[in-house]
Amino acid sequence: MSRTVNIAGEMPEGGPDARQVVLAARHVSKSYGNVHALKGVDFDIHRGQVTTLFGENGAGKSTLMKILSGVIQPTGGEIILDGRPVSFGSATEARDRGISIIHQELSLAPNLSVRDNIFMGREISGATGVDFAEEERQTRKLMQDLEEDIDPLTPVEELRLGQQQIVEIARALSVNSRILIMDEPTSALSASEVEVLFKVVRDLTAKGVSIVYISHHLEEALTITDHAVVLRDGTMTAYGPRADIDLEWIVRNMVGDNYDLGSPPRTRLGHPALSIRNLTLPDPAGGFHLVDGLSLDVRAGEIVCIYGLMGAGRTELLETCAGKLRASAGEIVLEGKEISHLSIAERIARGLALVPEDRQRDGLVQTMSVGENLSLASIASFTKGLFTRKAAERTLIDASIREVTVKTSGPDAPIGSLSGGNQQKVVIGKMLATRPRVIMLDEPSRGIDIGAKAEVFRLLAEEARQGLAVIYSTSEVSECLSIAHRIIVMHKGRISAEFDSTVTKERIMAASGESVAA
Amino acid sequence: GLMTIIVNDPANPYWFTEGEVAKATAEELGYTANVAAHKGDTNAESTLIDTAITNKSVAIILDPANADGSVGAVKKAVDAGIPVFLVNAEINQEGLAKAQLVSNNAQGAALGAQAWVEAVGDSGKYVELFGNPADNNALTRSNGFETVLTQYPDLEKVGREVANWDRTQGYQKAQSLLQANPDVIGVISGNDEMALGAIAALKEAGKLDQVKVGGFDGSPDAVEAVKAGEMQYTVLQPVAIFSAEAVRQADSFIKTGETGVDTEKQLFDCLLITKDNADNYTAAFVLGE
Amino acid sequence: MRETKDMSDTIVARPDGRKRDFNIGRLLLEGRAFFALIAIIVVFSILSPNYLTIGNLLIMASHVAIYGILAIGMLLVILNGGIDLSVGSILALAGVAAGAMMQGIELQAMGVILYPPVWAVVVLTCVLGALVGAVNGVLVSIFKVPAFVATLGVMYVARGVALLMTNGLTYNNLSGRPELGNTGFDWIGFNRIAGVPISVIVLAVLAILGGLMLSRSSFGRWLYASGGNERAAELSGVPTRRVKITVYTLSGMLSAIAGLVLASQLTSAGPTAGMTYELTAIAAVVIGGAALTGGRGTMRGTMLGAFVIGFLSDGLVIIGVSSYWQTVFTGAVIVLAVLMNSLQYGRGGRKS
Amino acid sequence: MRETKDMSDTIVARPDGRKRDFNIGRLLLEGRAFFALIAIIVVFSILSPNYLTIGNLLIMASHVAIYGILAIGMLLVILNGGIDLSVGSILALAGVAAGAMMQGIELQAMGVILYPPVWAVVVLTCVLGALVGAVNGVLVSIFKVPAFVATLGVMYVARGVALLMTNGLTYNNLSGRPELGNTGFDWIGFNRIAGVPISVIVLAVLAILGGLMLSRSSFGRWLYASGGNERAAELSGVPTRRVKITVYTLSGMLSAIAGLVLASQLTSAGPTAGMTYELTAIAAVVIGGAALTGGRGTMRGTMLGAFVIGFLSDGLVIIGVSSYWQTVFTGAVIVLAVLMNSLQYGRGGRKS
Ligand SMILES: Nc1ncnc2c1ncn2[C@@H]1O[C@H](COP(=O)(O)OP(=O)(O)OP(=O)(O)O)[C@@H](O)[C@H]1O
Ligand SMILES: Nc1ncnc2c1ncn2[C@@H]1O[C@H](COP(=O)(O)OP(=O)(O)OP(=O)(O)O)[C@@H](O)[C@H]1O
Ligand SMILES: [Mg+2]
Ligand SMILES: [Mg+2]
Repeated sequence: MSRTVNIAGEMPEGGPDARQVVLAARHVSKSYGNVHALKGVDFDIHRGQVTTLFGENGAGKSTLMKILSGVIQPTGGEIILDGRPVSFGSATEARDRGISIIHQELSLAPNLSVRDNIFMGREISGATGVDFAEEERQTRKLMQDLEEDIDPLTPVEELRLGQQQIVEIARALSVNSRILIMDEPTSALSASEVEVLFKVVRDLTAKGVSIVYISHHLEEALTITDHAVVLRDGTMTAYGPRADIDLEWIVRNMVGDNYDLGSPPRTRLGHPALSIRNLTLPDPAGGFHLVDGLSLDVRAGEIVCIYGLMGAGRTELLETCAGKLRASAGEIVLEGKEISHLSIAERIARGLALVPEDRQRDGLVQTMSVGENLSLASIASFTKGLFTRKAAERTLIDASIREVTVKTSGPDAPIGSLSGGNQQKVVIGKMLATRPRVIMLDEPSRGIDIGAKAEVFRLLAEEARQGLAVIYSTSEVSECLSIAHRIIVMHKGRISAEFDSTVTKERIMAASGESVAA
Repeated sequence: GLMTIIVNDPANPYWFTEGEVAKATAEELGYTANVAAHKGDTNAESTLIDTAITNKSVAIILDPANADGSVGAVKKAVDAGIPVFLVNAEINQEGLAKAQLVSNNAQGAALGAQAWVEAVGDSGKYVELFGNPADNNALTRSNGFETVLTQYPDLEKVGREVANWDRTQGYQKAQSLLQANPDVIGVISGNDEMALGAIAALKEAGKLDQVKVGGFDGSPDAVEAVKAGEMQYTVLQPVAIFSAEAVRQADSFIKTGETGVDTEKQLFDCLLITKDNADNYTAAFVLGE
Repeated sequence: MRETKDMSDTIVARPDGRKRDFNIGRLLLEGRAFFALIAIIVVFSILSPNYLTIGNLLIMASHVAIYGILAIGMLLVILNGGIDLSVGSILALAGVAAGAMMQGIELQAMGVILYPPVWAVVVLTCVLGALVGAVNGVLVSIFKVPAFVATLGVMYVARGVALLMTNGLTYNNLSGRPELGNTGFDWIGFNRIAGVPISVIVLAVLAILGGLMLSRSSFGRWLYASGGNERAAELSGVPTRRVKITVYTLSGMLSAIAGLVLASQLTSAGPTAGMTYELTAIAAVVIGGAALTGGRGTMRGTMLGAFVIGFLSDGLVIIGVSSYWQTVFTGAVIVLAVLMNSLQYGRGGRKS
Repeated sequence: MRETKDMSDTIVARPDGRKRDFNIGRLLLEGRAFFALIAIIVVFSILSPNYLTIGNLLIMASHVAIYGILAIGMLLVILNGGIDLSVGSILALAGVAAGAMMQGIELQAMGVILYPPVWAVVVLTCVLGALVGAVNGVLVSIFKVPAFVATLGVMYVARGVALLMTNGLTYNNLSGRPELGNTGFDWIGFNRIAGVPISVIVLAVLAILGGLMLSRSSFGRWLYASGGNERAAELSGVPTRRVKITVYTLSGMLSAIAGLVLASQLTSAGPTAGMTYELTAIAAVVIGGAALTGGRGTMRGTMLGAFVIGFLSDGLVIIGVSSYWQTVFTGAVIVLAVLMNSLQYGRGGRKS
């Protein structure tokens, strides 16, 4: 399998040998205490091709990628680069050997500018210290390649999540590595950005760069993959070249079952649960309004999807409703009562819950256990008098873990020990546990696998049947179609179109201002 | 037995001498001795008294942290049956300690102020550096200066700054005072450390020959400065004498039940050190005949 | 720093591959302050026969009480991700205020002097401490002044006010007079119940209440959550601003209580009391295993930390170490105790 | 503390609908320390004719030099997300060490006394400071002791060692003797170049060097990056550990330089110098707009902060305010200056 190849000098031109394996994992395993994240995995990366890694949450995808890129060290097995066993002491070492990675969780310094983040640790030296002009020039070039209008001097903390992800991608691209690992690079991007990224990926592979791609957006991933590998419970369960695989194959191998996300549930629509009237939220930096005189009614039992491009203002709309941002005008009426003046806590108590977009920053308390995170929003429900009731809390936590299928070693495990998707499930479970009347989910499917998504959809449908109103923001059109009774398209802070569930993908995308090429 | 000696802060040569002399005397008389420091904190002082009680000390030699604040601590030791001998500073309650041996700050201040007037002359502007206001001696000395200096109507005090007995603060405050009052002719200081700070400030400003400085304590550094002509005089507190004496009275009390002295409060007169007698300064805080 | 922590939660390499011997391992390691304490007691008992006696242990405990009470408040603030440098100054201000009240409050308008009874003095002093603490809280939570700076400023101001109130002098007569009906102030400092000094009992009661609050009440949960990730806590319905103001208020109130205990132990109250006690209190909390970044720490650990410091410094005095060496040892032990602590986090702590 | 910042960045209501006047607005706001300084100068100039004179400004600047040099090191440490409480102790230790060397180093084995020339004393003292700083760095970066505690411990130990070295005494004679070839120590404290005190020139040179390092060198970028998100910086190949050790080492070295400057100003070196200077240095850095959470702050701001504090406290002396009121004012101004600063972050920051 692993032939010895010439690793000296420049990468050989693509040619007869183009299919050779550049980087391979052999029987790699990784354990955390008695959690075995990887159990002897074999994995090949082919020169100039895209290898896609599929697997449910917690399957070990990120763990494997971190091992291949030197971020963590395996507990067993070996890594073979160009036919020779290697071991990387650090990510920098791996980078120096031509391997770079886009992490699932963003790793940027928020206080630094885009330029500084991209060249952090690899400064271009000039005569008088760092050559800022040259770095800026290269940054501009990268942004052009990615078709993003981001000023190299903007501090990263002023960027939206999606833009931050672009910066993360740009940084990995700027290294000019020959192996590029992308661990869910598109979770915060919308279709048009994904399209640009794929174009870049094709350019790279044409130049002989090898790509590993991980995504839970299966259809999207299928469009660029050359090889698919499925990981399940820390072992490789299936492999196939592009020609042999399709969506059904992936899902079957991933979760053992074939999930159909199905179609919107039949529910009885009740009274208006949440009414938004002329809501306006100005941009603190000036310019247009982030939410611009928007009105929307959601009825009990209804599931409304909000689709929009990155930066359409969905997050701001939902955060304003939740009380995190204060609107400059307009009213928010919950179950017939105006709530604009209430605090976040009071709104939650009245049954309005928000699942935030950025789980690391807004969703999880990293110092707490899985259980404490799950019960955080419903403390009142298990507090009697002055004290919390342990037993009642435990019941609530166990129920949540079951409902959203969190894969964890137990409620006392630290939240950081969960895989990205499972952390996302905890955030969803936490807000569902408050038994809301209206729940707003901001891109909740970010990073969760298809099985879990189906589970969440089933749960939402179930609750909707009992009168829960759901507002669901997403960047994936297919998600809209399989859950929503009504689809709202947002564009520049306003509703640009409204559809019922029979609409086609193309019409939604057109209304969002997206090129239909996607 | 164990004699516990509690001084203020041995990082200052004055209190360092106080502790060392007491310790040496106690050891000479056949006691073991512990020297501890409360650094001006009444709570630390109280803790040290508790420890002395725990250690079953036969006597406590204490430099009290605060005239009012130390009463409770002394009472505690007395209640535990340990005789307490105060040195260097008083407490505002009599009948608790077996003896209070202090230098006569008022007399010393008057002595210093007199010498200061002689050096500076009887007309002009001057400034004063004041010690830590929580310490009684700061006020006693300041009042002592005041009593003498107000007799000279042409001497005008244009500034008084708290420099907390500290040299760096004395330096910086003196510099600021000099800026505010460029025409001063003298600095009178509550202790030597602050005076030495002022001297450094004057040296830096090149004004040392126009502005005269007087100190208080009689520390070795100050005596050096007096010899060098940088400081006009310093008032020697006989700390070496009274701390040795306190230990002897404690010894006498332990052996005979009497301190051998009638009064509880015993004042030890301060001595003036000027260029004339500075050579008689034989050891730290000791002025030979 | 947020990101630092987040990342380490998720990306950190753990090359040890340690077995999941959690419970025993953790128990042993959590006890590090406990071991430090045992080590201190053993060493000093060998060096001095007077150290390990009931009497001395109680006396030392009553010394610990002051720092311990401050450390309880400090723990709350640190759990919240803040810091409170003003505790020593509030302690002094509270003592002085209590002293002033014991001397009588002169109502000039009416030409009378009020002598509030001791319970009223205690209550009013606690209220004063709480108010000053609340100022910290408001500065930090509403005006977003970094805790270090807000409390540094309040530290100076409170100290200055205490000095101004008394003109630098110390109130000496806190016993009150029977005919004025305000006796009993010394009781806290001097009396004992079943042989245990009242100050130690006060510490124990406060520590137990605080511990219960942290571990069992919803407020405790809010506190840990908002210290761990304030944004997430707020979005989960935790009233983070109220929590913040509350912890600083409580810290101020506890400082006032410490001031009262100290004043009654010394039967005097001076404006320079409590200088640099904030460092001791912080050290106790950190030795007890709390993280200055917030969200981690326990009451038990903090109490152990306070006892480590107190028993160490008293022990050094008892065996008669020179005060210079005391300084050196104190520093070394603080670092050593926390070194053990860090080894724990370095290894056991969270895993990614 | 951490969350404070985040929260103010994002959750704060921004009802202003402010135009994108970023650059001007930012400029004005960044100048808050500058405005505080102007305000201080104006007020005191009105209150005293002696305040705004070249002579006094230079004297005040030479006072600022001490805090300013400490604050440069503190800025580096704070940018890295740490804190250094040991600067005052290192200052004292350095002064004492220099004093000891000026008195001659006795080599007992050979029975000779070495009198190193002044330049050698200066270099050796800086090396000593750097070594003590490196101890901080190693404790923090390798043993993962929280910076607050590591430097607190070193603060005690260094102070204790300084006291032990001199037995509490002060070295008084630092002028050296011509026949020994070690004169010139006073030069830093006493001489002037073109009328400017050497200490001010030293401060200016160090600040400019430091500023260039921060803004132009890769090390500066590494420092900001590892203070902003250490994990991310590490994954990007920033040698975070080396950066950390370096900043503490530099802080120690700068403290030693401050100690030399102070000793030569006073022509004496005592072991109790520099107590509580760490708080002043931290306050200068924070008034200058740096965030204690790391990653944010500038050299210019820090210098302004140091001047605000120095010019304020000297001004209060010059107009003759009582020392108690000085305490109160200092606290109030620190809070006010930072309040302005916080308002800046509250507005400009990131949106999510
Ligand atoms: N820092 C900023 N500067 C300028 N405009 C901004 C900034 N942040 C957000 N915006 C604008 O605010 C609008 C809403 O952005 P936001 O990211 O909240 O929308 P969204 O639909 O939730 O996007 P996403 O898909 O990223 O969740 C966008 O039009 C964007 O251009
Ligand atoms: N530091 C850690 N400590 C303990 N367990 C860990 C740690 N990191 C990962 N795990 C466990 O390893 C397993 C694999 O995690 P990994 O992050 O590789 O999953 P993933 O396939 O990337 O999932 P996702 O799609 O959700 O990102 C999970 O069960 C997770 O709980
Ligand atoms: Mg993953
Ligand atoms: Mg969004």
